[in-house]
Amino acid sequence: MNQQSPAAVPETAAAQDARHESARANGIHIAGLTKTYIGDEGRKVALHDVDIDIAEGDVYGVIGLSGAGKSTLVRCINGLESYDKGSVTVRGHEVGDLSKKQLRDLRRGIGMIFQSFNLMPSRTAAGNVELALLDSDLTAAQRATRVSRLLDLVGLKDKADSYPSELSGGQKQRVAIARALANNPKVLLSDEATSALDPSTTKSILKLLRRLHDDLGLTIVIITHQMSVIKQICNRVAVIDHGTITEEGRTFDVFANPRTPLTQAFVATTSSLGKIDDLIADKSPLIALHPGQVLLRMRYISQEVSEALVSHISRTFGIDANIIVGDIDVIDDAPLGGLVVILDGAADRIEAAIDYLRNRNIGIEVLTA
Amino acid sequence: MNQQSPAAVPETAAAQDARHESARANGIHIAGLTKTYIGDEGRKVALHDVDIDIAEGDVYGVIGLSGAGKSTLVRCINGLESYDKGSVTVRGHEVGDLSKKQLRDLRRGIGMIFQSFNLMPSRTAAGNVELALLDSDLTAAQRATRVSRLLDLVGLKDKADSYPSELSGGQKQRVAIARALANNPKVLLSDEATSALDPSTTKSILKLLRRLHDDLGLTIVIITHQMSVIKQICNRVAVIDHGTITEEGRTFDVFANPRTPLTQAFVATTSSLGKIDDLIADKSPLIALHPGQVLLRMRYISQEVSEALVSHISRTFGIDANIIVGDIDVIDDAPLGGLVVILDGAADRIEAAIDYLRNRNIGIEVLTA
Amino acid sequence: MTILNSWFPNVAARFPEFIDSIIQTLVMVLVSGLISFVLATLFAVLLTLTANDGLTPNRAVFNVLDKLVNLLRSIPFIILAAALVPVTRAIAGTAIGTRGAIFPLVVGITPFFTRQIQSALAGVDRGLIEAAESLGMSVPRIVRRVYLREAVPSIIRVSVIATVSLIGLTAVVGIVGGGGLGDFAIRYGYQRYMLDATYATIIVLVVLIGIIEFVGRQLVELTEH
Amino acid sequence: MTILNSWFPNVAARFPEFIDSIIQTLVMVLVSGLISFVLATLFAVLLTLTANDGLTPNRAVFNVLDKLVNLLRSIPFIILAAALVPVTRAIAGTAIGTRGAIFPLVVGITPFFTRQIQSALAGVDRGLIEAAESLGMSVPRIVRRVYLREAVPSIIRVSVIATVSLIGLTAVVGIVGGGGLGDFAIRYGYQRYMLDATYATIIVLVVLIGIIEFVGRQLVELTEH
Amino acid sequence: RSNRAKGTTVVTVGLVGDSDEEIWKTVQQVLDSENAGITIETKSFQDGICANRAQANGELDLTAFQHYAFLEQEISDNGYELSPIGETYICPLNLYSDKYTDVSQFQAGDQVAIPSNATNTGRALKVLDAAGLIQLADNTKENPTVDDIVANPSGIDIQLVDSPSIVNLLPDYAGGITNANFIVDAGRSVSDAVFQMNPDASDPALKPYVNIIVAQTSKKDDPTYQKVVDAYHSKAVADIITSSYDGTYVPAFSY
Ligand SMILES: Nc1ncnc2c1ncn2[C@@H]1O[C@H](COP(=O)(O)OP(=O)(O)OP(=O)(O)O)[C@@H](O)[C@H]1O
Ligand SMILES: Nc1ncnc2c1ncn2[C@@H]1O[C@H](COP(=O)(O)OP(=O)(O)OP(=O)(O)O)[C@@H](O)[C@H]1O
Ligand SMILES: [Mg+2]
Ligand SMILES: [Mg+2]
Repeated sequence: MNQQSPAAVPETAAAQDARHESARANGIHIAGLTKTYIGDEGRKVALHDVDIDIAEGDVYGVIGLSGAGKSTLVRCINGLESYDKGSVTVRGHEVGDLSKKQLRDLRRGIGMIFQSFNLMPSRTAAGNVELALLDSDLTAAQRATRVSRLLDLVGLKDKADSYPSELSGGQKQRVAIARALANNPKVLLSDEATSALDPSTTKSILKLLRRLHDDLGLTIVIITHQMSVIKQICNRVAVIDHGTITEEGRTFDVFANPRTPLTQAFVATTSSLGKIDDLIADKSPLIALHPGQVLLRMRYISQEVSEALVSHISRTFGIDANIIVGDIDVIDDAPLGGLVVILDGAADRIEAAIDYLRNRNIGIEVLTA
Repeated sequence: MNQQSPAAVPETAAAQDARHESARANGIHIAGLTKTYIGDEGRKVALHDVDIDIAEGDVYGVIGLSGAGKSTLVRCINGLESYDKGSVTVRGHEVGDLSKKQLRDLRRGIGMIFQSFNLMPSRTAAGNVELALLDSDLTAAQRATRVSRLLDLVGLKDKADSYPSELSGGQKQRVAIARALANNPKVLLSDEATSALDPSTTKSILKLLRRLHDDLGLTIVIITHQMSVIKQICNRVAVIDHGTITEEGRTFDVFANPRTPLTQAFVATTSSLGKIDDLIADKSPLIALHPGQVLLRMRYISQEVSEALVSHISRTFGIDANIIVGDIDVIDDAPLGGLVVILDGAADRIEAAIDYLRNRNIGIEVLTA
Repeated sequence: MTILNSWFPNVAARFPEFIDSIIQTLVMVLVSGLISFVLATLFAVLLTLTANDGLTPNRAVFNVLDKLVNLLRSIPFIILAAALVPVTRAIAGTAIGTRGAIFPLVVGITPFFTRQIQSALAGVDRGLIEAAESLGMSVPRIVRRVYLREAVPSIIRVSVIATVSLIGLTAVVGIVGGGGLGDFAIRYGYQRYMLDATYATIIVLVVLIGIIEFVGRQLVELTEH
Repeated sequence: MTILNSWFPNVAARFPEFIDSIIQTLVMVLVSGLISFVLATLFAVLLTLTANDGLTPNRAVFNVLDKLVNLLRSIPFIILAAALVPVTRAIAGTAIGTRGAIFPLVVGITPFFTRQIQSALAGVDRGLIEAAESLGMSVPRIVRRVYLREAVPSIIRVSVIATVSLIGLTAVVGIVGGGGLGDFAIRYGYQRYMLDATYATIIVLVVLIGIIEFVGRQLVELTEH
Repeated sequence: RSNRAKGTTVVTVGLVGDSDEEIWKTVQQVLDSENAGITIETKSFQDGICANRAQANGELDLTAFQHYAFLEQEISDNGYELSPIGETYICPLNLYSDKYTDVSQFQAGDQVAIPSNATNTGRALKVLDAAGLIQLADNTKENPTVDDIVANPSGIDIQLVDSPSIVNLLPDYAGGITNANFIVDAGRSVSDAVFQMNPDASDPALKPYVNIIVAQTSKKDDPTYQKVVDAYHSKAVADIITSSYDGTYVPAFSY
């Protein structure tokens, strides 16, 4: 047994909330935000009465179906999109009320990575990054140093002199990332910044963001379709559906206890635990049960559990637990996920084992193959 | 114990190879393919001596770092890109030798989803899909029916009359998918077709592709950065690095036994098993070992293992196995992945358990926290 | 009519002629505009397709067309119009009057129009052409369904520009007796120093061009998504 | 020189005048081209910024400029040139000669040039402007670093078109005492039926325009990535 | 523009510019008063080259804008089969200046504008010759050019300019020669000239510059055309020319 409180380094929920309160003044606060597009085919409400609080230092994930309004949301944060109703305060300023000059100053502190990159075709990779630095106090030589450091960070040192048309999709995206970071922003808005990147590059970019966050207190808003990105880097996450926020909270909580069907579906896709349903539907031989066997899905649903559960029931109740699929990940320094196992043994022992697990605060579901 | 041969429905390697032989004539065969771009800054070898055999009915994944040459590779398959050397045969025709007319006929049988969508801005979603049908024998009414069926398949029924500029990134991508499928192609080339899609939509698109594959024998070439896509749908996968194929084989084999560091890194990112290294580096309290405890990584490395291993060692050797992270997925109907556990018990019993596991053909690695 | 009489006495004195010349201008612009639009589109498509990076590169066709366009653009219009008289007569039956003006106008504006449409076609994203190719579309169909169709807003924009230039040329064909507003302005305003004739002409032309630009803008808005 | 004498006897007879007129054309095109390029760029930028969907919408400025451009474009050039004589004299000190030709040429070509550059600027992807905005760039800097810079290839393309049109206009100001090749061709070729003068002029103009287009193409290739 | 009564013969007359519209209105009135059954339709051209070409091709019945010199030049250049069938008037071509009041004041280097079309260039050179500013090899030569200048005692610099522009540009030149109709239309007076050539139709030196009505040679004896010429050669027309044109034209016919 290895019963430990994970509180030593990871924040408790209470501590996190406290920090939030103090950091709130410098964060991003969205209240009652409503935004309507007026197109050829009439009006399209892209955001409806959205409330979000992002504290300074948060790494805030935004997920949702394609077309839900995620891009629109972040575009409202740096004032690229005007809004019909509501309030968007960034670092203490109401974005909609700022003068042009003030808006410019605010934007200098906000890096943005666009979903479509928006690189300048006439400038090389280095030129695109340098663009962000032209209005700084740096000398040309200092700029050049900084640009090559940034390109190095995103792994594009050798592509400094290539034009966007000569870069692959992922290379373009990395230039966009370097540009967004060039100005040492306090806030980073990232719209699908890793969608065109291979897993290794994604990982290194996320590491980079994490480091910037840890070292410089960068506040990051990440739109992504990759649940793994959320799991790896976000401390909070919002789920947006048809322009409204349907779920919001600490990443662990949302992933552990998704409330809406949409979030449940999202979480399910991140974990192979959902795959068992497909196997059942396909009548896979892998889960063909012999008489007396029970197919069981166990989920960690609270942050405090970390035990040798399978060993324990195997020994205590004298049953076999064959792990069919497993997905136990570590989020916020606590294990999250679960296992699907086939229990084999005497019926009453199985019964007892299931009861034991229920008492250990494990989510238990008996599946029928 | 639940020892079963997974061969009942999933193909054995031998059976798959046999089918390949027969389907080879109708597949895609690339031999010695070399392609050089001549840009402003000189020559850039995008592909070098690439050999790939894709049999009819394969769902063939191509993965690789950003800029590795994946897009270039598929563009050579339907003749959008000319090549310097080598041979590309598609359904029995050498692409480079075809007359324009023949190339057109070939292309009608190949659907392509572009990394950058390439939707016609002047046409609605429906119009873009219909474009693919204009040269068919269908009447206008038949076309309309087919278009709305296709849009329905990709979940865009209500966006039929929207122009691309009014669609979100993922909606555009789905229109591109519908267009590529419109002509009932025999081969589908998909360049990052799900990169802009949320997990649920991705899942439904993959299901759709899978169904088309199963029902119509569609051959699919998928470029993707999402390992989960490869795992879910591809039976074979190639890894491309700096323009050369570094690894190729059945998906299970590649994921179970990645040979090159690049592939290993890719596979690691798909599985939380790699996360343990981060936890170790971070000195996470979750894996702080008490005296006598051993941190162990177990991997399923052959397709034939499916046993109640943890139960077995717990009972047989009287030790505790606390699962820290787990990732057991089902690929090609066999479990793939593994667990990281902390073994707790008498030193000799742990020793014996590890020996037992080694003999069961389980990849074993003792980690030092 | 009283304003006309007091502000534009010379125009009032030849009001039917003024109205006639407006109609002549409209006829000339409309007819030669339509003809040269068709020709320019044809040439622009040919140039686009046969260029080095086109769908059907053909150095010979491209060079001949390209040089011909340059040749015609380099000849001052007045010289061109005079040189074309025999051809005009053979084609239109007459070299004078509104009818005789059409052919030289077409020859005069088509090269310019061709270059404009060519650049509109060049604005069509290469990726769209590739998408059409990947659907197995034939070249003529790619031209119709992608090049021309996707360039519609740009083509409208350049057509407005070309039409305005064409109006400028109609003033010069006045020389061959083509009539029209420009001719009216030159004969009375320039050659006879009747300033009111010049002003009246300018007012009508401003309104005319305003209408053309307005219609163009509306069409662009309608066709651009 | 013998070919010149036998093929172009009339040109050979007035060879210094021919060379002079070439130089005059070059000077007129160069000087008025440069001036109007600067003005047209300025106006185009103003129009782009003050338009409804621009960075600093301003209905008043936009409308005044827009209407002014239309007004000037609607006046047949020969009338415009004649009407401008007093202003030209006030500005340039004389209304004749190459010097007196510059101002009317600038007034004549700038509106057209403005529209062309305006459409080149309209071709700059909205997303690029947004990217610059998101970097907190000021409007003048966005103009310089994004609008103008990203439009360079298009601006070169339209400049070639405008320059060729400008050469056409020089033929007209020639009539009003500007000299130049067009004037040479009209006086000898058109009015005195010396066909060889026309041909010689056309040859020189074709070569000139060919050079301009060639240089333009090279520049486009150099600046387009 | 004119009432096209049924059963009348229509005669199209090509003109250059519109100065003569009053004259042709009067000719129509004369024809009407004679019940000649002829309707004149005028067609204005901006320049004479196109008008002649149109007539040579039978697209005009008559033209009335040119003088003998221009017609002859055109015939010799283009081989047109055109013939004069009646004289009309003479249009004085004088030297004007905003700068000087007398010919003697012209100095070396002074620019003098003269009409750019071929025959008027020749005629203007003769004016300069007569004014003593230059010397032509032969001042009776039909269409002298600048190459025929043998001496330039005044040292003036001769510029060829489009006729209607010359009045406008007079402030920029030391002097300019142009047709009287432009001077009158521009609101100046013919008598402002610093040097005039006596507009006497009987002066053989000026004979080439007498304006004429021209028909195609094959139809030069057409009685209808003759009736038009006769109507032109009437007192009513002569009166109009002298009264309405302020010295622009001097009738060159007797009535
Ligand atoms: N300019 C526009 N005119 C009309 N409708 C628009 C416009 N831009 C976006 N929309 C609509 O607004 C909704 C939200 O768009 P948005 O781009 O914010 O979605 P998203 O959540 O970013 O989607 P994705 O994940 O696919 O990028 C979509 O339904 C889209 O169709
Ligand atoms: N037109 C071009 N000119 C020069 N180099 C090019 C061109 N197109 C691509 N390349 C280069 O060729 C290489 C392969 O490009 P490709 O687009 O095939 O990469 P990819 O594997 O699809 O990358 P990604 O995953 O980022 O889309 C890249 O290094 C890229 O920089
Ligand atoms: Mg988006
Ligand atoms: Mg790619």
